[in-house]
Amino acid sequence: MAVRVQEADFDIAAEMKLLTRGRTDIGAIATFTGLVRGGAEGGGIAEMTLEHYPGMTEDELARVEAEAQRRFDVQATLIIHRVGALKPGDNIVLVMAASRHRKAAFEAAEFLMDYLKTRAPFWKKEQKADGTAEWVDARESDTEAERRWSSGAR
Amino acid sequence: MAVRVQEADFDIAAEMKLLTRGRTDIGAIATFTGLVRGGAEGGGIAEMTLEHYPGMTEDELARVEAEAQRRFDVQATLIIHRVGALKPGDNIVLVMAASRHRKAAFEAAEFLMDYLKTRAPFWKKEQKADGTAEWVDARESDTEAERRWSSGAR
Amino acid sequence: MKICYFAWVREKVGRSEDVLDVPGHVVTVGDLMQWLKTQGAEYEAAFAQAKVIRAALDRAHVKHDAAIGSAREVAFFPPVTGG
Amino acid sequence: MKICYFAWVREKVGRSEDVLDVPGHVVTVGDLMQWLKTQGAEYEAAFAQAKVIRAALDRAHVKHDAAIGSAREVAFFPPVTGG
Repeated sequence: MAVRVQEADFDIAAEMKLLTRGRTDIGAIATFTGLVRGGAEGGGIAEMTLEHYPGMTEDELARVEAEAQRRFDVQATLIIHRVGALKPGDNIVLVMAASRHRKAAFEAAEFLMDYLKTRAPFWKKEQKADGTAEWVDARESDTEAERRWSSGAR
Repeated sequence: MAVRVQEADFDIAAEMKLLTRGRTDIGAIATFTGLVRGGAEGGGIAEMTLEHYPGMTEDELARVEAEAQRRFDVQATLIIHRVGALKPGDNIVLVMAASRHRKAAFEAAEFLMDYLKTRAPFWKKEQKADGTAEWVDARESDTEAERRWSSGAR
Repeated sequence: MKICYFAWVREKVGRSEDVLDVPGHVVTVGDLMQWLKTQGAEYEAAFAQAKVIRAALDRAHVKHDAAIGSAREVAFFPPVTGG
Repeated sequence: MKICYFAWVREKVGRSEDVLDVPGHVVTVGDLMQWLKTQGAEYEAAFAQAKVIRAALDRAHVKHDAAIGSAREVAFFPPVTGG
């Protein structure tokens, strides 16, 4: 159970070791890593800046994590989200869910991402190779992805 | 697109770097790591031995991976499975799926695990703390998990 | 009352926060956006599409009809795009 | 014909592979298991619950009614438990 917002990069192997250290009750760890994509040729992305709402971000991520712990049979979870200036190929976010079995681990990791995407106060701005800059629009598919967790569809 | 069967441990961070090196078209990586669980008190597990069918294992994993590539919009996948003697807490398997978007990455990783669990010729034998040893029974839930990919339920 | 702005709301307003005395007829978060629109061209531009703007009271998401009550910090921002 | 055994099938047979001359009436994988059961107590024990045993021909999964044909390698093993 940990939530971090940081400019620095993260090491997924080190985080996983921390999460499992000294315990042998974990049989399954599902993770998700989000990375900056370079975008299409020409309109390619030179840099991405991640802004957030300090204080609310940590509160919201902790709420999301607590909700995952309540819903799924998970022993440990982790959310790390970077802020600041990032380049194509850089890590943005890491989510990790550890459980006895793989189904709960996968479901919890997906849930964490779906909720984070619609609730955690982060905003991406893309600086294009041609010098223009644009705030990334929210995707309707993210709202739909979140909604399935309340519709009883799964 | 890579499949490895090995006695040595793996480093998930190093594998992820290899998978993404030099490319900026990957936005999402879902992974699954399976670990040896210690089991309940008393009946605890001292060691686990993983046997496999050399030759067929690699063929079957390659088939599973090719099927995932055909079904999902993934740019890269990886399966590493360990064999030999393992202790509680040790890594057994690593599955990785990289895509532009998170939905395909998660689905491909789950698919790889579900198929691997029912098709790849590995067998686990548990050495208990009390000196007895037992072959692990196949779980019906694994067969069900595989079946959902052909039933059109998703 | 402290009012915070993020992303393009912040850029349009031209600053990241205000401390303002808000008139008594401003009861809900939606009322506050309507009142801000009358406070200058930059606010008018920022809140022109008030419907798409999200709000938080004391760092928790709320809808536009939420009463501000005794909240100490109101925030306005576009739909979030992290992850 | 090369016949391979894995996991508890291997342990019960007492070796990991055989090279055997199989009589002509053995056509399918199921036939082969029935014939093996007549080849000694260790085979009888290994194939007592033939229904739960899985098979592969030349390293690909097959059902018990699959014809062995010109396969060079037949394998018998319990349901897999990797992952």
